[in-house]
Amino acid sequence: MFIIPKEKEVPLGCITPAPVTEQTMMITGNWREYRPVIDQEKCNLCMNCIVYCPDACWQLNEAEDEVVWNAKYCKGCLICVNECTTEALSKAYELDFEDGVVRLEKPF
Amino acid sequence: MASKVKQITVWARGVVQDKEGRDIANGLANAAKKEGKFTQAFDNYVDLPDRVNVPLRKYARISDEEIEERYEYENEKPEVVIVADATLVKGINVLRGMEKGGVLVVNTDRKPEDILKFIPNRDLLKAIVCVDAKGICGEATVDFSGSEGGVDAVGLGAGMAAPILGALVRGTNLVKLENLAAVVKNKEALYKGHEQAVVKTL
Amino acid sequence: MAKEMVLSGCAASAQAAKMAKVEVICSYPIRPYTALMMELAKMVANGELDAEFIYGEGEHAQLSVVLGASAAGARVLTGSSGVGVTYAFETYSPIAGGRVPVQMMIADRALDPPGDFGSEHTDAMSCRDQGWLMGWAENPQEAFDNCLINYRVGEDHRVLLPQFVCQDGYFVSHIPGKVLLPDQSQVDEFLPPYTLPHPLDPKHPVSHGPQIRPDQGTIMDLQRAQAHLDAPAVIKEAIADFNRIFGRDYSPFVEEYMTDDAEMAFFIMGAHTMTARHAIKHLRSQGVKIGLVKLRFVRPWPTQEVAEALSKFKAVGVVETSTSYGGAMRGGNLLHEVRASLYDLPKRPLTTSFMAGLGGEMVPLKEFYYMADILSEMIKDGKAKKTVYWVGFEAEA
Amino acid sequence: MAVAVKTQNLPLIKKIRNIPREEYYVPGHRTCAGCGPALQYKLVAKAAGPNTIFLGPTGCMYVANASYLCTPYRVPWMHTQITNGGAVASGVEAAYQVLIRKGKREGELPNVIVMAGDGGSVDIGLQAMSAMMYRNHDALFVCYDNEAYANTGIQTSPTTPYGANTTFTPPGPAIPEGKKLFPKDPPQLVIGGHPAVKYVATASVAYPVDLMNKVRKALNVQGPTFLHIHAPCPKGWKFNESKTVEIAKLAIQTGMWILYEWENGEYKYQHKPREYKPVREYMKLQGRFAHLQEAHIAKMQAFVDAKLKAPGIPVAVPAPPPRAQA
Repeated sequence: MFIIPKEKEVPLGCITPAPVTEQTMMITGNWREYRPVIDQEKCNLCMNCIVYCPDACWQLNEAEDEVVWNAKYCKGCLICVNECTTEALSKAYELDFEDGVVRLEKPF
Repeated sequence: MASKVKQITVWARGVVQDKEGRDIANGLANAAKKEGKFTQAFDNYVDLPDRVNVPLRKYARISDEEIEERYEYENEKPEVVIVADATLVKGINVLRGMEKGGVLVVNTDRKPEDILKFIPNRDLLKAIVCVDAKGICGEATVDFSGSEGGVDAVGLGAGMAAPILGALVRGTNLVKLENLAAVVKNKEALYKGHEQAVVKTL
Repeated sequence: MAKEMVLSGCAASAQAAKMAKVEVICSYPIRPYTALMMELAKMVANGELDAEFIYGEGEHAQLSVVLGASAAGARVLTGSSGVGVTYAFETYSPIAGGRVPVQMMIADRALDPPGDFGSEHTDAMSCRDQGWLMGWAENPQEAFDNCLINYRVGEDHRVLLPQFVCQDGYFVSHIPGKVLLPDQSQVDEFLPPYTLPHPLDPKHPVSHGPQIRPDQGTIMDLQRAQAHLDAPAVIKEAIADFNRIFGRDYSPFVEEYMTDDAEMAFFIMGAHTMTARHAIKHLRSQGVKIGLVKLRFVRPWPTQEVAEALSKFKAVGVVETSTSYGGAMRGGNLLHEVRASLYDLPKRPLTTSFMAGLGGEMVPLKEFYYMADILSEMIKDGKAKKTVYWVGFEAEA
Repeated sequence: MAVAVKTQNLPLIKKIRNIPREEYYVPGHRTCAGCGPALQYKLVAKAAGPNTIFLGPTGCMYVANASYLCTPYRVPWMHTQITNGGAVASGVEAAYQVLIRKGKREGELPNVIVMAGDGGSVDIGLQAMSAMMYRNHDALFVCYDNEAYANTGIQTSPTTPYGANTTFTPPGPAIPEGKKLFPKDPPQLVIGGHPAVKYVATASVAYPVDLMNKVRKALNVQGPTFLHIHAPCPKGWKFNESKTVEIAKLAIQTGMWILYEWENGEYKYQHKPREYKPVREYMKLQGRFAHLQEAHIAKMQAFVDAKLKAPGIPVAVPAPPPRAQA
């Protein structure tokens, strides 16, 4: 009866599916001015970066016994760098990297 | 949108550059008003409330005639795009909607080439202007008095917005430098930005 | 076998909720609806009804509690009156927009100031545009029936809307009348168990109510508008089943009385319909060709049925028991919608409205005779002198 | 025959290494870089696990997380009005009690958690929160305290500290300290008047294991529980977003925040410093206190000194002069 353009669709009652491991409709990797860089040699797996990241962008790779960074969602707050106990983490300017390009049409 | 309205879009990062972004848009509009133009400057409401680091848009419009689209709240076809934090070019198609012959102004201490490599649709540009606004006047001013429709209490162009506005005059003829100087608080930074800007014509 | 009892509207509604096997109830005291909760509390205490009975800390909380419970998958009931209805106002739109089919029984009461405890429809009518189903009962029997009918319609997955099930305070809520209590098996046949397409359930996680952009806002409005477009067919279906199972003869939207050869009619809803019927009977004996059209649902407003029912008269008097200060008709709310319903007809009856029973004052037979006189005069003059008569307070008698 | 309603028993976490890997508050939300409330949400959700339902009163943790038709909540979540988190949670819990009892839902009673900001807890949401506590619902009410109405652009709330610059308490020549009032004490509000409540605790994003164990203890208790979680807000407090945890730690080291548990009437303290640093150390890192004069900082120090004696003991705060004299 009504024509609703795809980009304006809202599910009935605004009830949306729950995400499973990440919310792909809200990629936040384009928020970063700086990114954390890890020196795996210095990392003693203190877990601080994992527990203190508000965006759950550090996870433990149990198999490799190392921490893994999620570039797709990291907003570059650098709490992890600040809380790192072994100086394994440092900050680096985002334009120094070719990777990590998101380039959305709109901010969200 | 009538073609006579020039649209200017400012991209900035939430909270840390919210005021600077708004100051750029307001500075442009206020200076253009001094030249007898019809103007408009406003926040993108959908990008608010702003969060630390979130990409957000501020808009200005300049026209020789009365702006009829006052309540169309997005700039669909910007002629000039200002990027207050250079890293935004990796995250956003900042030239979205631009027609061929536009100008990009970037706050960065890097060279135009370093920025352009992150802009796949750079053929739309006739010029890119780079200015190290942070180098000229330090960190951005964080202040909320002018947010959510409030009136700014710190002063327009007290910080990073001033050199960026100065640089803008080098790449566009939107407004005259002296008219910007009349509305911007940190005039020294404005002039420095104007002098130190690097323009690359494409 | 159906059992005949004499019950107040409050007690009848409680019986209906019990037979609907309501699972979460939230109370807060305010006259005159309170007895609904008193009755339910007894049933829960006596073990006749297995439900959670929650003492809300106010009407806003009542609606919030049942919203949560209904979204989690329980059939719920709450209720209120007067300023209690308006205190909860914030919750009405999110409940309807979230498509959570809670039921709220309203026993009307005048709004303050000052503290008038009489019945007036303004409390509920002030909330009519939030997307809820809304209708009035004339007597305790209809209060009982409407509870079941509204659960069935509101919970239907083609509708999924909350329901204001209204009755006039005191007149219906307190004055006992005959109520046929059906067998539980009849109720079970009519009313399927409550299900929600996406309840709050950790086994099937969903998010209810994230933010949307302004350009998507219209879609949420459109959804509710669509539900009200879809509801009439479901209401008709439900009423047909109700009449078949319970042996009643309800019309879904408008009911007519002595309208076959009538030149004029009252348009009315709620308790005073009964008095109006008696007035018509007496007027008929004096040769006045008058009838009555009773409205059963204010939302969705039955535009076509109202137009069809009223178009055959020369004059229609809309009896208003709610206020719309400064409104187009300078009186109540119903005439706005009645005139709008008639607007597209090639031939429209003359219409006016009568403010009657505001604040809960009585509307005796003689007031209906007065209204009939005005309608006769309108037919004679070929026009309505004004859009509203404040019955009992007009300078020209 | 009614089915017995079973509840969960979540084991406590011994070390940071044992924190569960699974995320229930997943990446992809529009909260600030370095957001303290988002960090505590992640930790609370992790501690609570999959059998959980979150109710989200309006505030940053609604608007920023649920921006534009998507949410980061892997478990069921529903928005509530800022006013009624406690009431909606009451309804959800009641529904599960009756649905499980009637055999319509299987399994253990889910964790029902209200995730409310300070405004949604002890300002406009106080009535619903208190009623949930009074009615003995088996639900956890979390007040994540970022000490302001942050979503609307940093306005004062009842937990905003004395002397803070917010957009409703801007400092000016007539009111040099900005905010003149001293804050409410949320856990004491709960402890003081709700006999059904057996467990109340304060927590901080600075001590995640402590925080998560308090969440689990609260969820294991049958009945209403309350957690008051300190969640620094880089936007509202005006500090660099990398310092969220550092500032949270400083709050505890200066006595601006006290970590304690109140269990069946007994107080227990956690991470209590041997010696407190001056509050200045905490305040100087935050732009919201930048305008304060020495006398104001001394007033704050006196307030904290009095509060440190013990939770629940009334602290004398300098009352503002009557308006007529002011």
